[in-house]
Amino acid sequence: MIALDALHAAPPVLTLHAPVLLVAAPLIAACAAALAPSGRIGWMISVTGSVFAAWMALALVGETARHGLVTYTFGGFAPPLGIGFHIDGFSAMMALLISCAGVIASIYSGHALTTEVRAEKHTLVQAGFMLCQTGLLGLVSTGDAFNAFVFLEVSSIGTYALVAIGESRDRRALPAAFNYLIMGTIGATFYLVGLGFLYAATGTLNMVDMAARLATLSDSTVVQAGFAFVVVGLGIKAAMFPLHGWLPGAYAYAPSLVSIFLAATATKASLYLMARFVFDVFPDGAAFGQGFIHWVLAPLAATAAIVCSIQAVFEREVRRILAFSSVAQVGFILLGLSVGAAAGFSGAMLYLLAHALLKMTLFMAIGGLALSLRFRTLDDIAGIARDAPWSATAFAIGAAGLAGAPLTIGFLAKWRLIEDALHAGQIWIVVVLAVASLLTLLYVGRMVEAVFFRAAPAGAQRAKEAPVGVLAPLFVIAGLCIWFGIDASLPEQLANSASRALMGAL
Amino acid sequence: MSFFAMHFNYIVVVILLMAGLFLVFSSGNLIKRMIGLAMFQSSAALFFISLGKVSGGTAAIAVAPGSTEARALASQLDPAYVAQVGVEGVVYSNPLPHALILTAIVVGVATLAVGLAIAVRIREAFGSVEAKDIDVLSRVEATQPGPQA
Amino acid sequence: MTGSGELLIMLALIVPLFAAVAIYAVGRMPDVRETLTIVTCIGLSIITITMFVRTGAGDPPSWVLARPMAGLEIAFRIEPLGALFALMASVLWGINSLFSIGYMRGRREGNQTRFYVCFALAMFAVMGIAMAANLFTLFIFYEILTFATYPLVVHAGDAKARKAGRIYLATLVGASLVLFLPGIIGVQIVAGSTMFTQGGLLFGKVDMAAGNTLLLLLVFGAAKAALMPLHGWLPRAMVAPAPVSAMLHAVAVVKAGVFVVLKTSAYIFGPDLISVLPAAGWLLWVAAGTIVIASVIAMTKDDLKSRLAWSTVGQLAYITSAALLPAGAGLVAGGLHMLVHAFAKITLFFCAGAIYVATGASKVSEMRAMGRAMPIVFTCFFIGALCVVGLPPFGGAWSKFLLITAAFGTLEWATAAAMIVSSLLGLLYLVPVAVRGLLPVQGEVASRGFIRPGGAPGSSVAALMVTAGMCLALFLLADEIVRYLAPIAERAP
Amino acid sequence: MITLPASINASLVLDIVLLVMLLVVAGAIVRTRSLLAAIILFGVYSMISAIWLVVMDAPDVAFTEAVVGAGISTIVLLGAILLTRGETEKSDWRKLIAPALICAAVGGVLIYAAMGLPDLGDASSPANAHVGRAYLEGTAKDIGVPNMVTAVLASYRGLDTLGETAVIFAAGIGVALMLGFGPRSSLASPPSNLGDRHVTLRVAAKLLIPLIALFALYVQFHGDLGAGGGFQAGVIMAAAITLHALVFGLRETMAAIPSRVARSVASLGVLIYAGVGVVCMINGGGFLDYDYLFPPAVEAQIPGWILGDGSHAPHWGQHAGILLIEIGVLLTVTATMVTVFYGFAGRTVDDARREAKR
Repeated sequence: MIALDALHAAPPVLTLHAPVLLVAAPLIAACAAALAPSGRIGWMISVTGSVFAAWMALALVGETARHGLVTYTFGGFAPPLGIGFHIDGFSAMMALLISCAGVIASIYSGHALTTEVRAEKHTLVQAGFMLCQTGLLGLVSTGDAFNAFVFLEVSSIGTYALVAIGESRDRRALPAAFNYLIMGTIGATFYLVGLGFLYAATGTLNMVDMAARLATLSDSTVVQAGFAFVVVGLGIKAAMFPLHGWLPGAYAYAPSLVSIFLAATATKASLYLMARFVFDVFPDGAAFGQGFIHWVLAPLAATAAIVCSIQAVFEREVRRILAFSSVAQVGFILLGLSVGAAAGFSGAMLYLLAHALLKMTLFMAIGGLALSLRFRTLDDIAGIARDAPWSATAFAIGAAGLAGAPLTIGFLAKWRLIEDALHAGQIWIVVVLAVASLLTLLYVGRMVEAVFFRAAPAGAQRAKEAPVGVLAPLFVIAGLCIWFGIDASLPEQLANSASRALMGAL
Repeated sequence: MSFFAMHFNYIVVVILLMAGLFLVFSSGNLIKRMIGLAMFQSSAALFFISLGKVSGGTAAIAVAPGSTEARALASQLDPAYVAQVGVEGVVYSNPLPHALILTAIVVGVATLAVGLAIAVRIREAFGSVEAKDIDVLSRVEATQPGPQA
Repeated sequence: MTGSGELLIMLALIVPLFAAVAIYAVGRMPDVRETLTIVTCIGLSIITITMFVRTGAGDPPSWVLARPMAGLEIAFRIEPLGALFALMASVLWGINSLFSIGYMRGRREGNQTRFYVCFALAMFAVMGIAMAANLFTLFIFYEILTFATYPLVVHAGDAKARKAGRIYLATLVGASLVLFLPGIIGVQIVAGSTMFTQGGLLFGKVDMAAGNTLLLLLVFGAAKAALMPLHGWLPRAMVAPAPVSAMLHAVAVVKAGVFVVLKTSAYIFGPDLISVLPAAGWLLWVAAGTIVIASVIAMTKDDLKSRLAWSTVGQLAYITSAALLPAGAGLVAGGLHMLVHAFAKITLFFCAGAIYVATGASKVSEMRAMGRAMPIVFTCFFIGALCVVGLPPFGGAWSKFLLITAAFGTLEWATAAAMIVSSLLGLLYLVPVAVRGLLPVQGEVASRGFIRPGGAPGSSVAALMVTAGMCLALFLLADEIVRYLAPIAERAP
Repeated sequence: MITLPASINASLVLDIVLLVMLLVVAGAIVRTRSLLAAIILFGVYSMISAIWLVVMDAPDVAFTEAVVGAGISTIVLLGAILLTRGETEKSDWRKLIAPALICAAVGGVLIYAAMGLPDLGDASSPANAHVGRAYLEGTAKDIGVPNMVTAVLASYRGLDTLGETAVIFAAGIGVALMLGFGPRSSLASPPSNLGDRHVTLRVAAKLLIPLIALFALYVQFHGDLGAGGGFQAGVIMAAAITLHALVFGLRETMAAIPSRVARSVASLGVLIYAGVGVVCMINGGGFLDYDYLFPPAVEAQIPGWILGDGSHAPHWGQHAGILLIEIGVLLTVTATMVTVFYGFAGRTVDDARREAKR
């Protein structure tokens, strides 16, 4: 058992600047990767940048556990004049999640890219990937609402093209990326317009300052419009039902490096920002905020959890099943958040971490299989466990976790989620969670049954086991899914500290 | 009437925003969608700039206090107003929205470039930039039984 | 002695787990694989016997394996019921393995390594269930049991087996996700833990509404107990090979279900709380209905395994009723019936399997006059049938007697009546199978001959003889066991 | 309420007239089915916006809107439609109902909410009174450059601009990934460019290109004094290179500035920007705290005449920092625009087919 507040990951000098190094390291790595003479070197740079960022995130986790809040001022101008990073337990948890996902995905990409993308593009893909990471890390660190918009776009613009290069495998990646770009931009612009309203009402862009000023304001239409537009904008980015139309395509057809990373992080970073606004920036008990949570957020999340699970049950394409599942699981997290005011957010936070780990495992296992076999539907991967037992095992671990099987992190996360809902007295949420879990079991069961218990169709292409370079990161993640299912003290501490951060005002 | 005039900017901004959004949703042509998106984004810029306007203000480029220029600017305004809202005797518009919108415009053009690049690739891969054609071809692809060799 | 207690629990978990890995590793050498299975069974039996004895001597082992999250422990503590369950399961696993070897080789089944691996994993899960110190731990192993036995149900791999497997998973996991898990978490919230506590964890901590809800969630959630309407999976699971039906669907899986109900009643609610909760009364009606309906359906079934499965549904409801009788009156009887029925029902399934291997017959109507060719098998079937029905001199007599007495004693007339009626029906649908096999009507000849040279495999016949003998032995041992189990019905100190 | 002087009404009238023009143009864009017309109209839309922005006292933004909206956007859009049909398909009016209703509903809500906004030009509105005013009052003291927009952009909120540069860089990468690697038959075939046939054009271009580049540099270095800055300068610089390609052929230009070099320069620009931040950090300040750009020992050596009369605190670091990061922006923007141009230019349908076959 590791106590987070005893964690001193980096020397004091680095720790002092950890907030900015967290973001600057991947940014510099992105530039360096673009300059790299070969894909191999680009890959090494990308791994180095991700590892450094993860190191800094770890340092920040320790700092936030000790001090609760780490602030960093840019340009020597204290907020609200300048831009400040505002890192509490929630940010630190997200930063750790994103950077670790970055490390795993970038290590994985060493092998995966060679078969998915033409060699001459490798350095640029790595650069784009690092920019995406930069954006997400900046997004969760910053305390400035407009700066968050900028980082959101840094990550998005990089991502659009990365999704589109999946065209080499499936040309449907292109319309999917285009759709993603349109919806993503509408989302970002909605956020910007909402921010305009909030700026008009408060005169500031700094979230802490904004929260303080909003608390003294009466409930005006301007503030409400700002709230609505910020939430809808981020809702699109977070694939909140019914604004999720872009996600299945984007996840399903992107190169596996991208879908792994996106599945673990992208929507969650937007969720982070939304939670910040809904629970921190807006004053506690603001009538429209509470009403929103009870009458909009929770019902929509419940619908997502049920409807998208059903869509996943009836979907035939493997990656699209996982993508629909992601939308449904976002619903789970949002349901957890919706009871947070009464019961704490640790269930939602733990679920967020768990889902990131599990979805990463699943997408990575699928990606590893895709290296040697071109497949789409469940029929195409029938009986694949015989050819690629290790990938299939990792896939089964991820699937079991998603279904909430005990001894995986998925189980404990679901447990905590239901516990929170019961604590809040929201029985209907428990029912929704249970039913959605059942549906999850159905589509997970279909996948596992295909992989393990169905015979491969005669004359089908044979898959080959994924190379060690893919299996190693895959089993690190799969191992974590199980390890955290037995001893969840680390994610639990992260989730608790994130929950505390979100409970206390900024 | 005065209230209407003083909020005219916002009304126009909203109409332009919605015109852009309508274009994005209603048009089947990907290029036209991108134009709509660009309009949508640039309207958001108009909104911020309207917020930052100060009556009788000048661009936020410092004029030396007491200079001829400064006096010329101040002479057009009510001295009491200048004394209240002016900085060193000159009324400036708010520079913050301008700085923000510079960034937003750049983000907009970046999106446009990437979006159009994808649209060009779509045209090359599907032979069309009409959403209708692409949908049909994608659906055909989805119903193909086996994996594409 | 704490140290050795922990070691004992550790071994009880590691031995089957290790066996699973080892069996997988030596899968290509059937002889080594099966020797390994038998050795493991013997080893595990020794461990569980030791545990049984130590628990009886008032020195129950306990061990905390891990604390996954605040307030949650994967912990083990042995109490009499668990010790009995573990002992029963491990001994029967050994006997069943003996049977399986003959059966699987005789039928030339495929995927035998997966079969033995999953069996070992199932035993790992059963050990965990038997030893769990709290509902959280119990739930974990309960789920593992479901997943470990799923491949055994779909063993045949055809569409029918896969469909049965889907229903199996959907019902068991579904009920545990939708009912059992929320129930457990509810207990955690109400009581701050899910620890099995003498006299009832929830006693004095819940109001009526919460108590009723939790009881319903937990009892229906343990769908392995096959209480109607969540019984449908059990008859369908009979597509599995006979050893699976014998071991899992007469012993391990279904008994895990009623074991959960017994433990929940005894240690989570406690006799006093059960006495006042209206939901216990409602559940008694459901159980009584299950007993009668299942027996009636069993009568209509021509397929022997299916008939046995419906009989099992009914017998499981006996134990559920026992658990829910007021004031803990039926707990000990329920525990005893769990044991006796396990031996009796496994005997019956072994016989069904042996007949199937030897002749390919699976329908009751095909088995007339077969007793001539297979006298031992049909005699053992007769013994097993009488034991299930509850006639002396077999173990079933005592358990049924105690059950019906308890029902009368607590004035639960419906339950008592259902039990009596069902026993009479059992006399009609089980006993004749053996009787008509052994003593055919004049001139009747067996419809089939042996399809396997030499009839039923020797090891299979040996196995069923052992279990039939145990049915007899339990008649004599019943008193000892009742005394051993007595502490579970004690009230809070 | 402050009584507004008469001159305000004049600017308000101008404001309203321009906005009405915008509405008309927007309506035309929505209605037209010709893509070319839509693109040209969009350029007009941007130009009117730019004029309106000048009326709203935002010359920096106006400048940017002009070079972006009327410049790059139009060029990129034209490049994108070059090889497609010029008309959009006629859409079924029934399919327009749902989007129209959604937009009308959202718009209605927005207008309703906007009625609660402060009056246009209200100096005491929160937007203008809080942080905005602090910049006006603080720039001279903190930064020491006259153009307060540049001060906010490059120093107060320098991190935003770093992000903005990263966005441009990302766009460059995106376009290069999409379009940068295909075969180019137009490069292989003998050059047939405008310049071959028109001597006048060639001479004029040779004359114009250095002038445009010079203007770009002026815009670049004038940024902290007046409207202008790295972004606008970068676009203008890229325009010079584009002109070169149009007149002398893409092959010539790509020989002078290979696409790889362009991409490298783009990344170099971001590196310079981030590097400035890191240097400030190493010297003991925060990231991008230009006051720490020079170690004190160095700063003491800088002679006073470099930056004029010294009526304010010297702010060497601020000046040098803004200068350096603007150079970073210039490099990234120029190189990215060139990359984008390379991507869109010179692709033919044949190339696309060949690429699809690979």
